[in-house]
Amino acid sequence: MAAFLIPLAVLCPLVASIILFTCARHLSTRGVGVVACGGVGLSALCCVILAAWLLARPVTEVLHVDLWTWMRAGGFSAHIAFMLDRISLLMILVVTIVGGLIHIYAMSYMRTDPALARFFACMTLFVAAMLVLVLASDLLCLFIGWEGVGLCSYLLIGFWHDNPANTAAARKAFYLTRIGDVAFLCALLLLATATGSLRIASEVGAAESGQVSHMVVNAATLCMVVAAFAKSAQIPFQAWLPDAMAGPTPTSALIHAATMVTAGVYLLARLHGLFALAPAVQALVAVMGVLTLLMAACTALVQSDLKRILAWSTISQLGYMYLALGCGIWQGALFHLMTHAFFKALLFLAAGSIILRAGHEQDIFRMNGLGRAMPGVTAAFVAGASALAGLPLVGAGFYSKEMILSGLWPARFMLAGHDIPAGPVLWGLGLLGAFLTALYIFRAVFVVFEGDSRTDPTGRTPAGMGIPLACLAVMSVFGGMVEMPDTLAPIHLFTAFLGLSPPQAHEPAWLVLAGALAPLSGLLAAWVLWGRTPRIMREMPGQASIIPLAGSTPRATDALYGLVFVRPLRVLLWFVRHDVAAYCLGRTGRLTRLASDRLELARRGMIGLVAGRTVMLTREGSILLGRMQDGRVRWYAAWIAAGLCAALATMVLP
Amino acid sequence: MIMHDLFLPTPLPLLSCGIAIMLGSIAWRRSIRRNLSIGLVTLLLALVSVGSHIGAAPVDGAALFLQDRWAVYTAGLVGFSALCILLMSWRDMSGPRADTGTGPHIGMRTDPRTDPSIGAPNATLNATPAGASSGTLDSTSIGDEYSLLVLLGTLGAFAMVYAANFMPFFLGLEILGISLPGLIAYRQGHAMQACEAAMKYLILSGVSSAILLFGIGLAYAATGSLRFGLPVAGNGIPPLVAMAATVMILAGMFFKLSAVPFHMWLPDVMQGAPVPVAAFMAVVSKIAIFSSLVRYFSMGHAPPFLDTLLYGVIVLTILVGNLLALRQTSLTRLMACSSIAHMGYLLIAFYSPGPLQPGTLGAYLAAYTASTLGVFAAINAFATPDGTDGTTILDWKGLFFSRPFLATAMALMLLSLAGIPPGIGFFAKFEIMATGMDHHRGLLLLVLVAGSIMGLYYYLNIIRLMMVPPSLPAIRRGPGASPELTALIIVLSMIVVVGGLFPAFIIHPLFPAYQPGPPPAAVPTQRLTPESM
Amino acid sequence: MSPLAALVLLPVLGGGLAWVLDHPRLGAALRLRDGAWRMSMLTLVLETALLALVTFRHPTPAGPWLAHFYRPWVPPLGIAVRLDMDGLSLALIWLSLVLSLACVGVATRQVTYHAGVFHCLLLATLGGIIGTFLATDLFLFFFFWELMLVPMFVLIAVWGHENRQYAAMKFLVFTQGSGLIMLLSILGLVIAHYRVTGVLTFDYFTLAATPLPPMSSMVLMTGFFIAFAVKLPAVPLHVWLPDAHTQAPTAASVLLAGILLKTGGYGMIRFNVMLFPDAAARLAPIAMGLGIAGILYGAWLSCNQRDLKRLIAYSSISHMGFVLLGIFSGSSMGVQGAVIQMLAHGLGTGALFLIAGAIGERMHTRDMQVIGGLWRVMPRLSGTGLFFAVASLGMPGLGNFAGEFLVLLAIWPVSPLMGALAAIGLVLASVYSLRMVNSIFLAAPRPEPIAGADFGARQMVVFACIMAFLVVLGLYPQPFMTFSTPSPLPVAAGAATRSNAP
Amino acid sequence: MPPLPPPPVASQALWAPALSFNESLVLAAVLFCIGLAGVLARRNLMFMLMSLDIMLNAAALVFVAAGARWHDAAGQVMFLMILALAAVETAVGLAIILCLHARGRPTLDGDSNNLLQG
Amino acid sequence: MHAPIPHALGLLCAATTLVGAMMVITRKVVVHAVLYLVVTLLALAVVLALLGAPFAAALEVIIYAGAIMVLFVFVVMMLNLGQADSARESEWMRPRAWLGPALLAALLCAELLYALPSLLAPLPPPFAGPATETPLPPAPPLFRLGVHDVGLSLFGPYVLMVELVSFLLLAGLVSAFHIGRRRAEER
Repeated sequence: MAAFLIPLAVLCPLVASIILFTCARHLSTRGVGVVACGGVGLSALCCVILAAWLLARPVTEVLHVDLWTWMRAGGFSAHIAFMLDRISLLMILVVTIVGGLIHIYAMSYMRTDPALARFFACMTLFVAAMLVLVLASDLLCLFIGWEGVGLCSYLLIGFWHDNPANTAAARKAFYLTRIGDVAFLCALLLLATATGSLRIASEVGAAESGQVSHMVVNAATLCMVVAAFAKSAQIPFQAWLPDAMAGPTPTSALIHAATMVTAGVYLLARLHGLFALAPAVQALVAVMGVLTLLMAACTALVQSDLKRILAWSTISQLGYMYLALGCGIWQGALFHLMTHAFFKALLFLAAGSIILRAGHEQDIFRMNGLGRAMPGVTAAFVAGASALAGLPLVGAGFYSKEMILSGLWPARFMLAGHDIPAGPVLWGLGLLGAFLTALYIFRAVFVVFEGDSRTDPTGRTPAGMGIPLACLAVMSVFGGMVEMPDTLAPIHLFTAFLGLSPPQAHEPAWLVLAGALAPLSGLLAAWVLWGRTPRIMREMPGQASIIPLAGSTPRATDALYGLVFVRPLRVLLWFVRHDVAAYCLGRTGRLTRLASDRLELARRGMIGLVAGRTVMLTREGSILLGRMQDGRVRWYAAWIAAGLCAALATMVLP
Repeated sequence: MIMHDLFLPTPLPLLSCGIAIMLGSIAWRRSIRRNLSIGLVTLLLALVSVGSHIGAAPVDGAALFLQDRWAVYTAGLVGFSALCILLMSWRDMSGPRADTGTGPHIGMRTDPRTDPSIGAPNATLNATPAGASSGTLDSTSIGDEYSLLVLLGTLGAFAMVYAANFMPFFLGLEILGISLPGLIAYRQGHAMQACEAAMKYLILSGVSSAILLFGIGLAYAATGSLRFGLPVAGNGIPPLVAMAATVMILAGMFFKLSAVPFHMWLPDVMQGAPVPVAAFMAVVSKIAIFSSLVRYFSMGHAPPFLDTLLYGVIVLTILVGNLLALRQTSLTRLMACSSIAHMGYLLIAFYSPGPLQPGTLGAYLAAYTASTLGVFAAINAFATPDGTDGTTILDWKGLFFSRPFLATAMALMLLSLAGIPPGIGFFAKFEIMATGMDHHRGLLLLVLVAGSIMGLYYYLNIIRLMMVPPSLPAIRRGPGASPELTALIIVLSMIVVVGGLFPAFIIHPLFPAYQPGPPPAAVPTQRLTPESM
Repeated sequence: MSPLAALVLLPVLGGGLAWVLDHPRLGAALRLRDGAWRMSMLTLVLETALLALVTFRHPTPAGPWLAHFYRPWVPPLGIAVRLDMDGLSLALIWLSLVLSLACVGVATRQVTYHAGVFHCLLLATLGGIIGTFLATDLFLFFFFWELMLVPMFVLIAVWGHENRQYAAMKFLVFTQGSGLIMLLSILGLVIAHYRVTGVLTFDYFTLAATPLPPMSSMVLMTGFFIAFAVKLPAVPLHVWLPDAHTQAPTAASVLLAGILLKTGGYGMIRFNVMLFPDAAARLAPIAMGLGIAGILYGAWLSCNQRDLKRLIAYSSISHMGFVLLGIFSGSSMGVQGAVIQMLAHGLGTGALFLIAGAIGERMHTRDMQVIGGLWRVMPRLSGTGLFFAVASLGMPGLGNFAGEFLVLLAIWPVSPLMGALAAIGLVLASVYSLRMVNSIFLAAPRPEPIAGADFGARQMVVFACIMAFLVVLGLYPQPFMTFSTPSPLPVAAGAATRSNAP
Repeated sequence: MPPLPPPPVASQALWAPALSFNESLVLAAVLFCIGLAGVLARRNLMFMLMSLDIMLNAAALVFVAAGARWHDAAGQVMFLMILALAAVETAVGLAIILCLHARGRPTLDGDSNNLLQG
Repeated sequence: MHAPIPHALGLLCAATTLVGAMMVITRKVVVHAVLYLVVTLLALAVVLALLGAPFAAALEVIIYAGAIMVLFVFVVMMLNLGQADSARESEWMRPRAWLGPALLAALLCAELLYALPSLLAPLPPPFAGPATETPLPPAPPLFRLGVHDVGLSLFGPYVLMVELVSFLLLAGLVSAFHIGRRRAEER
């Protein structure tokens, strides 16, 4: 039964997508919504049943479903195969449930859009691709989902394609992630060449048993890290995600917050066994993660576009996850992934409601005082913000972040034989990140909801949007309580779910305290800066002055890309805008023609011609004679004679 | 008296009789149609009898004439070509033109604007005595020597083909060469051009004849014999004399073959000549001289001292011929240049003696003959009485839509010349390459490839032009060609296609090397020794 | 008559009939509209049925060769009409037929200008191509190789777009010229064989056994290689392709891109790698370098085009670079990948050309900046276009990816650097594909109203079939891989069949 | 072709020549070259024809000398043929010259006013 | 070896021939050239006679120097040439115009002389080919061939050639007739 449910879970949204693509004209707006939500909902149902089935089994139980052999050539074989273990179970639950809620939300949100069917087709296709990604037991099969989500994200970012900026953003996203895809492909090739298969289990097994050389493991993991970074918009690929906010808000919620960008995290968590064998790569992941975390948080602090703030916060939170992965705390990363999915989806959806009611206004400085007009949404947003900020006890983010931070403290890097106790440093930076997170998100909260009302929000938030908001708000508040630090309460449902033993509490209790205080101080600072005197801060020209580097980051990155990649490519494109080979051919053709002309001239008697022209110039009035000098019969006869001479010469000469 | 030791291939007396009868007929009463008919019948008889002879072949081989397989084959081609050419000119020579009033025209352009000599055609017509039929033809007065000259030229060609002695070879060559100025001058409407072409031909062929004669003289001086073949210096004569003789004879032959650098005359003369006469020059005289060339070197076994010369001439001929053809705007000129190039290809085969060679030469000559004749027949059919002359390439624009049959036939011929299936030219070129490959003539074959690519360009350029859709929506279907021309074109097309699809069928009866069975074992393996690899 | 000979002759005969049927008087007498088109469809359906018969005939022959045909042609030269079919030929013939059906079904009914001749030439080209895929006598192969070009030349020259004459000339001169070089090689091989054994023959199987010194086998193989590289095309020799593809009428573009290029790949597998394995191995680095250059350069130029058909044409060069890479990777996996890539590229690019043709027919331009966004007006056309663009950029799960991945996998052990470079081609592929998508499908629509309807049911069925093929090829290529592996060259078996054949 | 006659009786056949065989060949060669130079250098068609005649005469001289050298009458037969050829060529050439002269090329210039050129 | 006086005569005639030929190709006036050509031909006839071919010499005088030259003169008369023509001829005959032809002719002459047996007969041949292994006789004997010999040969084995020559003459006749008549008609 379960073996049947897994493909079904994938198939439901896929079929929905195909229906929506092909029968767009024959479906009403309502019909479209029903099909889309039905597809995802069915899939969610399957997942829930699967969860129930799997949770009843021992934790080590893994369900394998081999559908068919994809290709087999030489010593290599790949399969279309799925597997369900606890990690993928977690992922499919998050994807389908959060995805389902977002679909329900989007039904209301996108109600009036003429291309609704295409929108939902892409959304459901995305869910399908994401499910393939998380369920695949073969890396090549995973790659289908990996590229599929990229494609869907491209389609959705550029959904409103009348604006060239949107399509440009879409392409930017695709290109940057495509670079990562190529890295992923290289990793696949490396592994496939080394082992002849791309089964995740066998890969990890082979690597652990030492069949795969160290070199290959390092290279492959490095490639995968590049791929994951591109997918998750980590440094140096961070540029695409903020631009990707050009898509409809549900898209942002679903793809660029909750699920797709976490694919990289999932991949690394899934292959944690492999990564454990490449400590250098892990260290790199951690360092890049923490850098991204701080950079993105700083950048978020100076943004004025609500969705961009959320986008940068996503990058920042993903930085947390990579930091955790880099230090081997993959369960922490997954936990944060889950809570992040909840609260980031909530934040985006709430932001979508706000934007919708504010008349598609996205600048936070132009929508003050919305709190009174839309209390429900405000509440949801605040719930999400506190979860994101990790306010102790009331935010899901607190628990997951706490799990990561407490895991960081003892972390050590084994680099080139040296044991580097990097944990405390990373911990400190992570804590700084937590402070910044609270600062920027509550900045947004205060600016948007406090103060005098500037805009007049119209209408009401419909129930179709409210219900998902409510559900997600609940999950954001309580979703984190499945796992708590021992200091608070010995609840370890999440680790148990993953089948791991609960972490041993080595760390001192003040770590937890520090982790709780950092966001609170951030909240306080935000209140001091923006809550009290919103006007002053708003008028301050360029918040960039606070953190100059951070303020210029996005622009600097874009400029850097421009300088390093785009400009040279453009120049190169300009240079070879014509087919060089064709050009050469053209030259050759002209030369041939020229030769032909010359021969013709020779035939007419070039010597005679030249001589004639000279004569014509030196002697007056004899144009006629000049023309007569055009050697004819004699010239031909001369050729004959010359030919005879040459022929005799070939004989006479040896 | 000495008939018993005469050896004479039948076509020669047949043609002579035909000429005599024709002279008689002219003396009795002038009629172009009758003359043409006599000519056709004579040529048909000659064609049928190419393989037979009068008298017994002398055993010692010291005859004036000789009739081996090669001679019979090329004589057949010559006869066939002459027949076709006479047929081609039937309409122009004998058609009733009372309605057009332009007189006989062979590939003529009667555009009064461009031609000063057309000033008083009617006066000319009226001045001539009334002819046979309706009294308006001047064809009786102008055209009656035409068939006579064609027959004379053919006689010369036959004499060359069968010659086993320098004397008949030289006489045949000259008969052919002297008939041609007369034939060239048949181009009405372009009298100056025709005259000029005749003058050029006469002077240049005179020079080449002198060179040839001097060469023959040297050969005779070296050997004391006029036997047609490579001279071997006799007693007391340094071998250099024989070599010089060979070179000079070769130069004379190359002139007639229009191999570079002796090629200059051909484009001018062919452009100035009427279309059928141009065909005559391109086909009959070239086949005859090529046949003699092969005979002279006893199937192409050229002595080594000629290697440089032959290499140079072949390379130059192919390249220059094709390069010249690239720029031509006149179709006859283009055909002249392309025929130069084809001679170059043929020379490759000539230069590669061996088991493959006879088949190759036969195939290529047949392909060249059929395709070239086809092209010229199409040009002739294209020329209509109302003034369009097919000799400018641009005239052919859009022909596919106005006269599809003619255009298809023309395209077929051109494709065959370019060496593209299904024409016979494809197989012929293939054979040339096979032969050359057998001899490791790598350089020559590369030149051949280069030349073929250029050739492709200009042949296909014509096809391309024919396919340019006409600018006018109303498609004017031109008057159909006359029946004999249509039949001729159909026959030639059939030969081209059938020969291309079943080459063995065409060549098999002519060459023993082409008999079915496993030939490789039977083939002399002189070239299979390891050191030749 | 043997089915193989019928396979070759049927299109030619059908084309002739189509020509005849197009005659206005005859059409009127039979009360038949679109007589030529109907005849072509009928011919193709018959041909498909015949091919199905050959494919599923029972019992399956014992060897890898599915069918034979032998008839002497020019016995003194050892030339015979010899046709043999193995899985590779069969797969490519299937591809040809599917594409021809698609393009006759979708694109040629609109041809009104001398429709009979048009269909005749189209079918003649098809006949030549099928002959090329089947011939195992080298002379016959060359015969078909040359034969298929002329009708294509005429198709381009008469029914093409504005610069058709130039393009047609270039196409023919290039392909024909390289063909002559191949002819030299063929003759060289034949004569080398003759020198050794004293047997003059053009038979593929017999010649395969010719012992050759390394140098001469290298030279001979290079001759073959040049001809195939022009047709494929490999990079410095690709110059004819963009023009020809751009200027050709839709149906001819489809045939060109879909099948004609495949004759190059087929030839490389059949005549380069299998006839001269050692020399091919020695040439491999150069060939693979050319393949990489083709992938990158083609993609690169493709990124630069404004002309829709030109963009697709350059993308073909890029895709065929993978084929070249796979063929010379030296492993069966690479060859399998190349075959899959050929099939997928044939279907995908063929479909793209059909779409480009449909767009050109509706918009009367190929300039992507003029076309503007079409999705709003023609969602079905645009959706289809999107699908094939995505296929072209190598989306996993579609045919191209399967081929490219196999090729990359085959090339990786040889040289990871090359593999990585080729993989970079995928990034460029995404650039040009998405540029196309964002210029004409997902873009701001043109201000002025667009004439012309969206795809109708007939078109959609055709495209759905192609899509289904691509998906199947992408997700389940295994049967094709097993099936279309070129038959190995059992010298003894070849000799045996030869002795049996007459 | 007849077989060579039997070796003649020395007293009757051997005849002290006024010019040796080699000298006559040299004479012919020089004459030939002079004729050729005339064809190449002169533009008047009349002079071309005359130069052509000189060349033909040179060739004829070779035949006669060779015939004397090998005691073969065929040389003189060939001489006759060449004579006929020269007559015919001259006749046709003069006819063409008259034709050209009558039609707008009164200068008989081989070089100018060419209608036929590339 | 040579009898000195006939040899001197022969050399003289040869020199006359060459000088005459030179004069032919360098004259400005056509009639002068024709006359020089007659001189050349007469001298050549003497050479022929000295070579032991009296029949050929007679024909040379009768047909060539006689008939053909008359034809030339006749045409010259018809052409009605004048002072202007000779002026034009001298215009055309500048040294520059002679340079190329003279070079070519000299080159050809040199090559021919190199190839022909040397004037100094006893010198060894330049290449010792297989045919020249026997030592060369110092001066090859020449044979006198009279009318009788020629007649026997002409109407014996070469009678067919006489027929062919008749066709050659016929062809020339018809051609000349045709060309000439066209001129007459279209004038």
